[in-house]
Amino acid sequence: MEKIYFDNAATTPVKKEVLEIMLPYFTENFGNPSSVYHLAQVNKKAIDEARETLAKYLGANTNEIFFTSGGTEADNWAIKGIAEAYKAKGNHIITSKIEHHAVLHTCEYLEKQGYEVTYLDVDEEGMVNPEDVKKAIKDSTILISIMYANNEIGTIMPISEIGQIAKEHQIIFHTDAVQAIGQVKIDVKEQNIDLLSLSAGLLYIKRGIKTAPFIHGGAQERGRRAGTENVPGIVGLAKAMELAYDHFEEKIKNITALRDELIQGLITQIPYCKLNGHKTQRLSNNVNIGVEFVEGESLLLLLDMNGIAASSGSACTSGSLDPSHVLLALGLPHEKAHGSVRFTLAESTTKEQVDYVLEKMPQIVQRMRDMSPLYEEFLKANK
Amino acid sequence: MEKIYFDNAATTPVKKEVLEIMLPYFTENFGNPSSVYHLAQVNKKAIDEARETLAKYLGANTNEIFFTSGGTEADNWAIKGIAEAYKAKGNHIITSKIEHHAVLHTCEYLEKQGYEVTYLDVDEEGMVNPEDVKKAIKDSTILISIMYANNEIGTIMPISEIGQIAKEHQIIFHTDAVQAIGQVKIDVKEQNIDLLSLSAGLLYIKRGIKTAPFIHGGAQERGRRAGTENVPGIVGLAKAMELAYDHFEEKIKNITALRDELIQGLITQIPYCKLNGHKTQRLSNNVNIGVEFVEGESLLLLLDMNGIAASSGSACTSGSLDPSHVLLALGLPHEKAHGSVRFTLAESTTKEQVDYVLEKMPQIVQRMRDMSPLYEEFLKANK
Amino acid sequence: MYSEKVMDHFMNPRNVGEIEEASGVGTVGNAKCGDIMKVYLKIEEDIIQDAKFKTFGCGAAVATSSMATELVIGKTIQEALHITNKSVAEALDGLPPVKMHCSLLAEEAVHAALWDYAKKNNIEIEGLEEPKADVHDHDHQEGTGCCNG
Amino acid sequence: MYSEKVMDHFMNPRNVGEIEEASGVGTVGNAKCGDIMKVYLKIEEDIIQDAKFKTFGCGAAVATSSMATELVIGKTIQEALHITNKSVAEALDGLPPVKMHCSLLAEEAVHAALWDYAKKNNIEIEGLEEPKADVHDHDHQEGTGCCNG
Ligand SMILES: Cc1ncc(COP(=O)(O)O)c(C=O)c1O
Ligand SMILES: Cc1ncc(COP(=O)(O)O)c(C=O)c1O
Repeated sequence: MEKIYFDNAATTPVKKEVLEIMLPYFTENFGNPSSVYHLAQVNKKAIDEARETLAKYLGANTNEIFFTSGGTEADNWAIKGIAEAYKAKGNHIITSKIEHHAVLHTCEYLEKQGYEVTYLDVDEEGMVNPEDVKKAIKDSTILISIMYANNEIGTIMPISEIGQIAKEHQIIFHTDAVQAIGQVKIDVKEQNIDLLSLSAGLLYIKRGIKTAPFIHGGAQERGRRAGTENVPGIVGLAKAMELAYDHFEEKIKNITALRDELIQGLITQIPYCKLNGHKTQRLSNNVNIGVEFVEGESLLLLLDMNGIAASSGSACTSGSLDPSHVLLALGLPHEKAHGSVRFTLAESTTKEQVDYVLEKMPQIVQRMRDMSPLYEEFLKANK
Repeated sequence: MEKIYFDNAATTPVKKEVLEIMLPYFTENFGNPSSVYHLAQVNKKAIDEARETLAKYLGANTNEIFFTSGGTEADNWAIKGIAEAYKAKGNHIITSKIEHHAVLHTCEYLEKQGYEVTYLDVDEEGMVNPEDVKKAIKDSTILISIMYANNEIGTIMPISEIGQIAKEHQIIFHTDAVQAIGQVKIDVKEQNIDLLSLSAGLLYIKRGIKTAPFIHGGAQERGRRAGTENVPGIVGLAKAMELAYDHFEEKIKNITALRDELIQGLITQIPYCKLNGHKTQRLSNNVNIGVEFVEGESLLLLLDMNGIAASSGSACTSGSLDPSHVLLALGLPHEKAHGSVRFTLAESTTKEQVDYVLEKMPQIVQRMRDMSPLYEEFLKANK
Repeated sequence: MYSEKVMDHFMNPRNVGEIEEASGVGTVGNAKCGDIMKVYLKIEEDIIQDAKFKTFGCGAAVATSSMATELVIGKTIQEALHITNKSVAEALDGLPPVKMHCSLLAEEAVHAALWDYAKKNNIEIEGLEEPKADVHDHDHQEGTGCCNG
Repeated sequence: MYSEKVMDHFMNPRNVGEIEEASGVGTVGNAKCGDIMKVYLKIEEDIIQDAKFKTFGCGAAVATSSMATELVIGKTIQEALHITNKSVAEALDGLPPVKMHCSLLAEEAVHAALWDYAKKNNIEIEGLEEPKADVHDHDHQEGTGCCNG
């Protein structure tokens, strides 16, 4: 049986070209980049070049790029770092209800420390309204943190508009772009983004923005983020970025077509099922479908048995078994939130794979509904 | 010219066996370990097994092992996490003057937050006196953090004695074992260690010890450390641990012999030069020599020109150009602290390499002294 | 994550369906938790002749429903009453700790069906208490029988 | 980290040594900073005939000493006075930002040697101020000419 991986938003295989470029930094080029000898300089140069590449794709300057251990750390640093550095100015933070837990739990932590956080509602397609951002601003507001695109439902936020509002009110604007990168074109200067987090991991900090250090220790990353650099990871990230934006328009067109085919196929073939998230302002690789009367984990297990790896909500929370906070924020009742499934496509996704899912999903859903007491009730009530 | 790498305490090449075991987790086994599908379970199992291996070598239980992005994060988490979790109990922390900056700067940060920190002196061989630890304990003491072995001078601390004192006074004991691991046998239970940091990165937290989360977000690491797991890194760490403790006694005997040969050779052949750190309670791979009248960076550059990669003080601080806080804590005057050089050996180090260093070092030092105004003054004064 | 036995009962659940004119029917769990179990029992002469279920829930919920129905078929009411969540979980070669609640749900569903049978027949079953939770009644308390939360 | 020119002057420093009966000698920097530069000048008829140095310091300190002595040889006192730290750094194809202080040290060392020459000969050199820092006098102020700190 063919294995189809449709959870590329959770993790994705490292491309051959990326791994190849990383390998020497495990074995030959292992000198600590902070040292003076030649071997170390090779690594330092590799980091500098990676920084340049990454800066270029973000529209940033190299000295605005800081490497972290991942998206979660970048989010923690951005939010806690600003909260601490600007606490004399105010204690109010604006974010949304559908942020990743790396942002939400950090904000909740700050609430316990005496900060005030406004969690903006989103509309039923998962969109933050820039007007709501504007209305939430107070004198004490020091930070607006709105994700670039949501990891579960793929909705792309009106980042430029929010950036404009932040600029007009002179409030620092952070965006978690972990899911957006490689799928949309980002320009931090044009979009008035002051801080931006990437997975794998990177934090852009605009020149002039103060941030309290988050990880204290050695003088790496110009004294702002301590810890021996993960050279292979950094080099790999830059290469991955290059590949992502190579033939960008063409790739996005292809994957968007496959995405829409999958969405269309599912919602026409399966009754009582609908697309979660926005129809067009949507990541080109994201399909999130709410299927009534079935439960998500069972659905995923059955998909897996059929060789299809998908996810329900975000992978990071599957340990907690709670229904997705994102789907609840869209206004979905619990049973529908539980019955949602996310397929995230990759560049390598084929039409055959999409067709295979379209063949299997209706059967699996029918099988589950046949044993669902909710479906039984529904049928009886609608007889 | 042969290249000799004598900075293994800073970073060390990844062993072939380790890289081989990591590789599949970049490409084939890429499923997010938190997901339900089969591919993810492969990764989950790999992490679980790594956790078991690592727990075994530390004398810990698997549920006491938490993966981090590195030693610096582990130190930050341990110290900030305890400070926050136990602040109702007290605000006093005991550490030493020769800790790594990951510990020191974290403690300095906490001082700004209202904590009180005692930085214990060390003797001229870099040893913390357990009696000093005992004397420093107050009612408000919530944490003792003393490194297992120092990264610059290799001195191995009386960890078991300090652990005993901590236990008797019911104070939590953290040790930074980044440099010690693989070089000494560690047993957290026998040695009464409550938290232990490893590079690459791991934090052992004894069952029952509360720690505030440091990186907030997803539910990874049983809800205590958020962020997508670095599966290749984790798998590699476990393998490296296994290799380090394979034929342990024999390897330690060999490397200790080479270390002592290098120390002996240097201090007999080069006048006005002495060993920094303890003679016997010393990491088997560490040689740190204070050379009078010469400056460290120049020495390193000349060594590098001769194909020898060494370091002065810790690599992590070389960005800052300050003389090493560790050497200053031993009582060395600034000029001697500046003129110290560290050679850290590896399992692969050969007698030929040691001999080569012994051939080159005296020439290099002589050359530097010939252009040193301090040496000129010294000679004139002693004519 | 799941044992082979759990996966087997999930993939090939025994006794899925309804029993027309069942002697007793019990539904427990609720949609908020993400798990609802409905158990149908056919009881004759104090013996459970047949059992069927329908379940909306995770893999563990489906497997425990399947196993619980298997275990009760052919048992007397009193014997069925003594089939605890533990015995269901054990019969499945164990469940992941976060999923142990699911087995409680299966136990409760059987009890609820027995309660329904007792009510219908106006009898009292020794040792049987009124079911704590029902999908139509009220929200589950936190941590009790909530499979997905 | 260093340019090729810096590395060349570090590996093959020009003018290392002492000048016996020098016209002027200047020492700047201090051990705390990790950098001490001593410059010897031989001055005849207002022209710097020869310059030598000894330096305890980092690669940049050695290279700037070497370059500074190269630059002043053959110059008049006034010309030498106008050789700034910037011109030394430029002549070396630049220095890493953290090392720019070192070039300041080289400028100061030349000035100190000229000051010594002026004092010995009881003359005044226009535009020359008393050297700010000397190894025997006092600690360097933070951030001024401290090469390694
Ligand atoms: C939107 C978003 N932010 C942050 C993160 C956290 O990134 P990481 O797991 O790399 O730390 C994720 C991870 O999936 C994400 O999707
Ligand atoms: C004793 C000690 N602690 C902590 C660290 C920090 O570890 P990392 O750089 O892996 O974060 C080091 C690094 O060299 C170290 O030597």
